[in-house]
Amino acid sequence: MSSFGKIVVRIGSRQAMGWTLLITLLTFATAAFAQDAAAPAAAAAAEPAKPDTGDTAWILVSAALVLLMTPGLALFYGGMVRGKNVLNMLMQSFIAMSVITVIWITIGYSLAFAPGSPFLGGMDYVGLNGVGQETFTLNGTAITIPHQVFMFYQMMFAIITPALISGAIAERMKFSAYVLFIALWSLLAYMPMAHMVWGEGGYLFKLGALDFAGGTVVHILSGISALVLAIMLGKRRTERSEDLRPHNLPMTLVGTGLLWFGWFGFNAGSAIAAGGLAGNAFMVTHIAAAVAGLTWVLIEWIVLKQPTALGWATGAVAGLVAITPACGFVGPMAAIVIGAVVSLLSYGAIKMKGRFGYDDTLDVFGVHCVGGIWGALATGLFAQQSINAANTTGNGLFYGGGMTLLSKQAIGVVIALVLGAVMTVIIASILKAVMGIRATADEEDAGLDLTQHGEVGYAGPASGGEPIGAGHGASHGTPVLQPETAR
Amino acid sequence: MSSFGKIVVRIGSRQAMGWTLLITLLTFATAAFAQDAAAPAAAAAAEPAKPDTGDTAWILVSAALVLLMTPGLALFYGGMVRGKNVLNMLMQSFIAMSVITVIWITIGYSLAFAPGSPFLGGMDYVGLNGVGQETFTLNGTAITIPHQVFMFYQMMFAIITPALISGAIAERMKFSAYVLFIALWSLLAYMPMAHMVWGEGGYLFKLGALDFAGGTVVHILSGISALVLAIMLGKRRTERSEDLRPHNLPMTLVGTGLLWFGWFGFNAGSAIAAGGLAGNAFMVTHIAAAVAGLTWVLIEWIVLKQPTALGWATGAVAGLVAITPACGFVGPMAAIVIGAVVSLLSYGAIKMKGRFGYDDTLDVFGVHCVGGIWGALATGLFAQQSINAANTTGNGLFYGGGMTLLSKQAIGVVIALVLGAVMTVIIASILKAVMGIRATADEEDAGLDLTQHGEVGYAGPASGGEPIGAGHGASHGTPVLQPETAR
Amino acid sequence: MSSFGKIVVRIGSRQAMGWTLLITLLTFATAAFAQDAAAPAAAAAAEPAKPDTGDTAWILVSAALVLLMTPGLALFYGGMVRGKNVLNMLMQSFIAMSVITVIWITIGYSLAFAPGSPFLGGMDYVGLNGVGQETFTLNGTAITIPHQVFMFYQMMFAIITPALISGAIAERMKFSAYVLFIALWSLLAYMPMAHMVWGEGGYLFKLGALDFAGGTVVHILSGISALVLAIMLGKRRTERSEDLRPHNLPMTLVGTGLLWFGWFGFNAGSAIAAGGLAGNAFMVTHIAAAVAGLTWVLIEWIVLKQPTALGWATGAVAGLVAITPACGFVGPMAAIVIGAVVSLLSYGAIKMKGRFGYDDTLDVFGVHCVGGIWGALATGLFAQQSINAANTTGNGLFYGGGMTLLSKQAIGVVIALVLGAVMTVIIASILKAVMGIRATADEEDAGLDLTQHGEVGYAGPASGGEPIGAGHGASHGTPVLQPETAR
Amino acid sequence: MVKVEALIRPQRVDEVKAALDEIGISGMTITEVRGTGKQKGYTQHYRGAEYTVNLLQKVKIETVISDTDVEKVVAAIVGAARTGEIGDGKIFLSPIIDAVRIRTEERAENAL
Amino acid sequence: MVKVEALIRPQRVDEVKAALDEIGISGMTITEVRGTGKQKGYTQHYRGAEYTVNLLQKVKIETVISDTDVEKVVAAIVGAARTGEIGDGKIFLSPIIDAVRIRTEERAENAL
Amino acid sequence: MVKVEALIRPQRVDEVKAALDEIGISGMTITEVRGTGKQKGYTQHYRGAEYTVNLLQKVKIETVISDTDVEKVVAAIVGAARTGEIGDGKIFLSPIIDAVRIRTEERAENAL
Ligand SMILES: Nc1ncnc2c1ncn2[C@@H]1O[C@H](COP(=O)(O)OP(=O)(O)O)[C@@H](O)[C@H]1O
Ligand SMILES: Nc1ncnc2c1ncn2[C@@H]1O[C@H](COP(=O)(O)OP(=O)(O)O)[C@@H](O)[C@H]1O
Ligand SMILES: Nc1ncnc2c1ncn2[C@@H]1O[C@H](COP(=O)(O)OP(=O)(O)O)[C@@H](O)[C@H]1O
Repeated sequence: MSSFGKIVVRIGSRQAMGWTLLITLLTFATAAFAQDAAAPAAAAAAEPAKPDTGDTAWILVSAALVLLMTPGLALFYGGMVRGKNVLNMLMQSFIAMSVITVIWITIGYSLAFAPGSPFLGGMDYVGLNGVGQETFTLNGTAITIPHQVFMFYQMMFAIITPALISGAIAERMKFSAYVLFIALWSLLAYMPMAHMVWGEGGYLFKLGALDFAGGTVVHILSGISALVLAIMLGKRRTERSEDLRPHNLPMTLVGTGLLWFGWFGFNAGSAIAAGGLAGNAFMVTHIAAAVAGLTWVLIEWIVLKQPTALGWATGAVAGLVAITPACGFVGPMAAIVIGAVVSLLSYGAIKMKGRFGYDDTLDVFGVHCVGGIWGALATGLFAQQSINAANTTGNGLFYGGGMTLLSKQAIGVVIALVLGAVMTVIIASILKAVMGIRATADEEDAGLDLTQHGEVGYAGPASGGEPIGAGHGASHGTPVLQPETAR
Repeated sequence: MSSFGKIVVRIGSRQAMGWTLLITLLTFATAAFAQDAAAPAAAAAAEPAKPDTGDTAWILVSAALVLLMTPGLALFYGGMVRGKNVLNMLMQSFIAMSVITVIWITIGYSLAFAPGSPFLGGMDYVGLNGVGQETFTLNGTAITIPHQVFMFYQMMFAIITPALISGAIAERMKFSAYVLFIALWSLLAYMPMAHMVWGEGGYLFKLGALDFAGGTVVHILSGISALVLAIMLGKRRTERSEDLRPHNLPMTLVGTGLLWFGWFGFNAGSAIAAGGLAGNAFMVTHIAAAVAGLTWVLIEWIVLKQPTALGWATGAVAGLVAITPACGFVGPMAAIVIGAVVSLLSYGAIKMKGRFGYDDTLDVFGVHCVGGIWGALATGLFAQQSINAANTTGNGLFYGGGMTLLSKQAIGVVIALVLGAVMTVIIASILKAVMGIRATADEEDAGLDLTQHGEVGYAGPASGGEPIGAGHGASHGTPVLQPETAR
Repeated sequence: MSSFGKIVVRIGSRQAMGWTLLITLLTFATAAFAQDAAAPAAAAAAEPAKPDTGDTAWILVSAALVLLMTPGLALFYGGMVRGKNVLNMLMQSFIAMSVITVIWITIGYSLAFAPGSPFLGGMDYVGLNGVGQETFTLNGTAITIPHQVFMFYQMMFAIITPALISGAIAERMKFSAYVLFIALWSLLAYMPMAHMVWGEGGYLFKLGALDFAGGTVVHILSGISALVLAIMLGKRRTERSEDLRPHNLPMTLVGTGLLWFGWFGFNAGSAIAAGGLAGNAFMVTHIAAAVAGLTWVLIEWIVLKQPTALGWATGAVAGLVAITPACGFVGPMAAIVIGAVVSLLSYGAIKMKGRFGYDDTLDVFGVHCVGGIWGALATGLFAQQSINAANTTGNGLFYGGGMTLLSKQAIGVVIALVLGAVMTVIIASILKAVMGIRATADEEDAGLDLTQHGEVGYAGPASGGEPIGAGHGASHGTPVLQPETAR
Repeated sequence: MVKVEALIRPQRVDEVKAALDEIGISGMTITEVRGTGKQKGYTQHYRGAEYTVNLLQKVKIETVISDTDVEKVVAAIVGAARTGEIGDGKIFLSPIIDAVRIRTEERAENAL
Repeated sequence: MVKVEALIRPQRVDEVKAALDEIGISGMTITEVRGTGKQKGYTQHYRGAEYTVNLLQKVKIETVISDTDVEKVVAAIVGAARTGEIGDGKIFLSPIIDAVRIRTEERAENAL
Repeated sequence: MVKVEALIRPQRVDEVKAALDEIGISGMTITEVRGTGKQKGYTQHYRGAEYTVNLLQKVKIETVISDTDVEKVVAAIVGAARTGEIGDGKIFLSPIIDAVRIRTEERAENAL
């Protein structure tokens, strides 16, 4: 763990130069542009193997599906806030599609996947240098799809992960600070974590910790960061006079549907091939989500006497989170248990929020961090090597593998928690000092749509209502003649 | 037909033990869990043929597309009810994703697809025992995708089918009774029907009746059940003082779009391979929907002088329904006829509703049952063996095949009608006696969102409206300073 | 160019027979029906090569994705109009799914893709004659997917293109006139343009002008037609007393998400195979959209001090437009430039609108025509043969190819502009004379939903609001007993 | 002239409208409002957190009538709006000085 | 003081507001309402089923003014809201006993 | 009887409601309205085009009370609704001739 300690410090010191880094990015970009011309030519020379069309088709689709999760998340979150903040909530997701893409193609992909230290990738792929249409090899596995396809499939993960954080800081963060936060967090928290877990020669990969589709990289990392940022930002001004209920739950349910749909690309796409393993991941993803949604609803039926739509949606997402790290390693019956337990845990965690008094607006910690931790550990309980031969660490505890895998899983969890928390404290502290991270009280009261974006989500007569004037062809009264002077 | 008579009785008697069955399910689940460990190992031993990556990619995607149809259906229906029932309407679809999944993986898939009697599958696949990552054979056809992928692709059909029923009983059914109803209906109506049509050694399969993607299994079965349940439940309390118009037609149109999109997976995925047959199914699906939407709009243009958006959407869905059984057997010009005729039939059927006085709220019978019957029979009219060599029954009537195919199609229709009606009467009668199936008058008046789920769909100032306070950077007046005491 | 002049005239003269043509279509359809029976049999005889399952899977999915863009467009546009016109706006997109499909399968596909003159296809594929499940050859390239799949993949392009025009004429066009307009426009503008660019022996194809996924065919053609039609139609009656702001921006953002998602099928699907080229197209599509969205937001941050959600959405779509013709020919760094520049150009173009005084309601010209022109020319600047060997014209200007490619690109742009403008003037003039194209002032004031469709988008108590009566299980007061007399 | 302002249950709007039509009162204006009085609210849970709703949906019907019609109108409204349960609502009467029909500039009772 | 309550067509709000501004009346409150009177509703069809809409959208403008301004204000509203067609709406005048400006606790005319 | 009509900021509704509850006034009706007065609007940009918003969201609270309660009620509202900034709103008092409780047909003060 000492080497891990080192990396944090190294990154920490780099943080002080946040602005420098952004400028450097542009330089990289320019440099890359020059290399760009040469790249494909060189690539053509190498051309190790023709991509498999079926695998490529599946990962193209999976990339599109994961991209769609970001609008899905926007809706899931957007429906839960008040109408005066809906556009800001949506934009916190959508802007990640722009910002993280630029970071990823200039330097991010290289930091995450290129060979380098066990903790961070090197500069080989800066500006997508050497990332061409040919297949390639990652951590000793021959990948059967074009390198570029792999690159942008992974990009979609990098996009949604910081957007997850926005749920915790909803309705009160300055938009400019949010944009800078996710940019820096992506560089300083996401890239190292992704490299450790999935990158060429990554620390956790070599250790043998398993994370099929991002329980640590995506959910624990963003979940803990969300909690820390929510605490640093402070609570919303929720005087009792305002209706704090979700302004549009159908929107949240549509978002849930899109997230579930996209999650098939997220989890089953992580097989990076269209075969039995993708099938297993798809199957257990669906099962865990279904069971978790059902469990949440049953809890509410018992506790509140009424099963809520928001409860079902929350449970379903928690189930999707929990199965994410496990989906390429566990079978369907494990998925049932993982789904059922995550709803119990997340429900409990959300209930605790009241006691601790922090304002994690849309429960990112309770759903993503708690769900991610459970999923990572559950992998250590339920993994079966018969499902995925690439798991050379061993079976989970319940399948006779002992504590070996479980303890490695725990190390992954701890690293994600520490990395996320530390980086968030550092980045948010700097931004707080430099520019402030919180909207003013006035802005918060007036709504972030109006004050951060100069727009409103909904305008005009109550949702379109009943236009005046007589209907066409079916009028009961005198038609309204609009005289010329009315123009 | 005598053996069919028997099966109904057999299932009927089983019905009396509804609750026992649910408990039994849990037992199965536990048992299956134990077997689960062994299954993949055994499977690995067998491993008959590597799955085709292209076919697998397509069915993975198709499964995701069919899953998305359930949220699509939720929106399609949700937009048509009153705002006070929107969440209940959505949840009637979403909860099926949870409930049916649990049933399917424990026992449902086995009852539907495992070898057994011609009317119901056996116990071979209980708890997904023996359903692994390898390819398999179904009714003599070598399937080129992993068995698990086939299993969950079919699961998506099992999910949406009972959800279709919810449209007929909208705005008045007790949520708890609804959940139990679809669970039991899935076991007692859907599983036998699916087995007869698609399962290993199914009665209608062996008979040579054709149903490519579920005209009988999905649409006739759910449509007739919807009608029966709507009649048993009684009419809504629609006093003249309430605005009964659809509360949000844009929501209905989005739902239509998602249904259409997902239906490509439903119909073209049913080829279980990515080739010419899938292409044919995709093509005729689109054509029938397009023509049916156009036809409905033209009918309205003639009858009402105005083509409505809801009319187009209704026609499109009716077209999708009608082409479902036919899509793997008929060509594009037949699709035009099928689409045009279904709108005439469904429009007529919906018009008749007024005369009979039942309250099929969102016209599930008129669209799905009528459309499904037409589609099943149309297969008997337009099928061409040149399109699908797997059709060994013969060409349709209009392509020189005589009455052979058509009469087999009629048998399928009758079986679906009888099975759906009988099972619905049995299940609904029991639930009515045991717990009641209808919300109280008070609950209905107050809205099912509030009374079944304790939530409202939309909250806060009229849809977010205009927040008070001065805009940022563009204020014309004095900014509102919110004094500390306001916190 | 003289031969081009000829074709316009030829089509122009045919225009006078618009109605005749529609009737002729029906005749074709009937004829085709007869041929239909024979077609597959003949096809089976030929059967040149088995389709590649991976490529087929990808194009099946791509077709579904492109189809979904039309609902996406409907939402993108629908959110921007006033609530009283929302259904009309949505229907202008959805009806294209019906109308263009009928045109395409009867005669359109043949006019666009069958061998014929360099300017218009012949009658070989009328009624889908000879378009079967087997693979085929297009312009010398062996296509590895079934001909039918290629046919309906292209159909989806034909559907969305005329729907794009609806944004410019929003809130004031007669629905009947709109339907006839897009039908005729599709035949007289889209089919020849598609043939010239992509069809067998098309003029621009042979010239060596490049348009990977439809910069000229889709965006310039529809964009210029939109401008012309908006001018011919006149401005909306936008008295200052009405709230003209977008009635539902979340709807517009969801639409943007669906468009982006679907655009992967549009652009990467245009590789007609699942390989490195599709990957390149997918990658640059995403990058251009991301960068353009970011650029637009940065422009607003500088100019207005506030980045708007609508601005981001507009930029993203502009980026998608601009990369469309280029995506199969340029690399990632070119995509950054293309994305950044298009937002500058479109932002400027929209700003100019005020000066010229035409009412292009939702800025179709500024986004699609301007973006399309830039994209077509940018292909001439940034194309690299190393990315796509099928580009035999040469590298772009910035990669040492000189003016060769650029000048051919310019010819493509000019042809699209002239063809679109001329055809729109002709069709709109005839419709204006025959039936009128504009809703009456009364209809416009009352809203097109009510007057064109006899419906309203939203009905009932303010968006569902708070139902009266006591909640279930959690009442604070006396429950409301609804006496029997209330029925 | 008198303005009759009735606060009633949303479900009773059409009944009240019909009752007024019957006695020859066809001009009226309707507003969606929320109210509280003897009838109290209820509690909802969102992800377990409790939200109390105190204001219930009501509809305000306003009609300006001549003094002589007052009792007739009150009786009609009461007859149509009453369920006998708490929350049935109230009727308030207030004086109107003058009325103007915008279309014709008729005044007072002629404008109704 | 008098409260002027005008029920007008939604499209005329800005014209009326401008006309009032011109004569120095800037304080007012606006509510979305539905109304019925001489102008009747229309029929719609959803899947062929008929729905009748009787209540048309109107806007209520309320402004409290001093007694001396009444005729001026009425004339301004009539001038701006009138189209001459049925459905133009009504103006009602009612007495106001007192007014309070919450911010300053000024009373009566000073509060307007 | 007197009708107290207060136009206040939306954020102050609960405070005002609580203040009224405290002095024993529990019946009231609330309407979402838009208003203009000393407080002006703001400008928004959509794709660069400018839209001016002049009408700001306010809430109207109406409560009919007996004459003796008037000053108490006014003081309670002022106390709870005031921020001291422009836009705090107004209170108008108007006469009520009679009141009817629909449920019981009680009249006048008994109906409140
Ligand atoms: N003093 C009042 N002033 C204004 N509105 C009132 C008053 N009292 C009641 N209301 C309105 O009447 C509605 C019904 O009153 P409530 O006391 O609940 O029932 P009931 O009239 O049957 O006793 C309330 O929701 C509110 O809108
Ligand atoms: N007696 C009345 N009391 C209250 N509101 C009324 C009354 N009569 C008419 N209104 C309002 O005025 C609107 C227009 O009235 P209407 O009779 O249709 O037109 P006109 O005033 O031109 O004759 C109605 O929709 C309603 O809101
Ligand atoms: N003369 C008036 N008649 C009716 N409503 C008024 C009048 N003047 C103000 N209002 C209402 O009171 C609100 C606040 O008034 P404003 O003048 O902006 O603030 P303040 O009362 O603090 O001076 C306005 O938005 C409007 O709704």
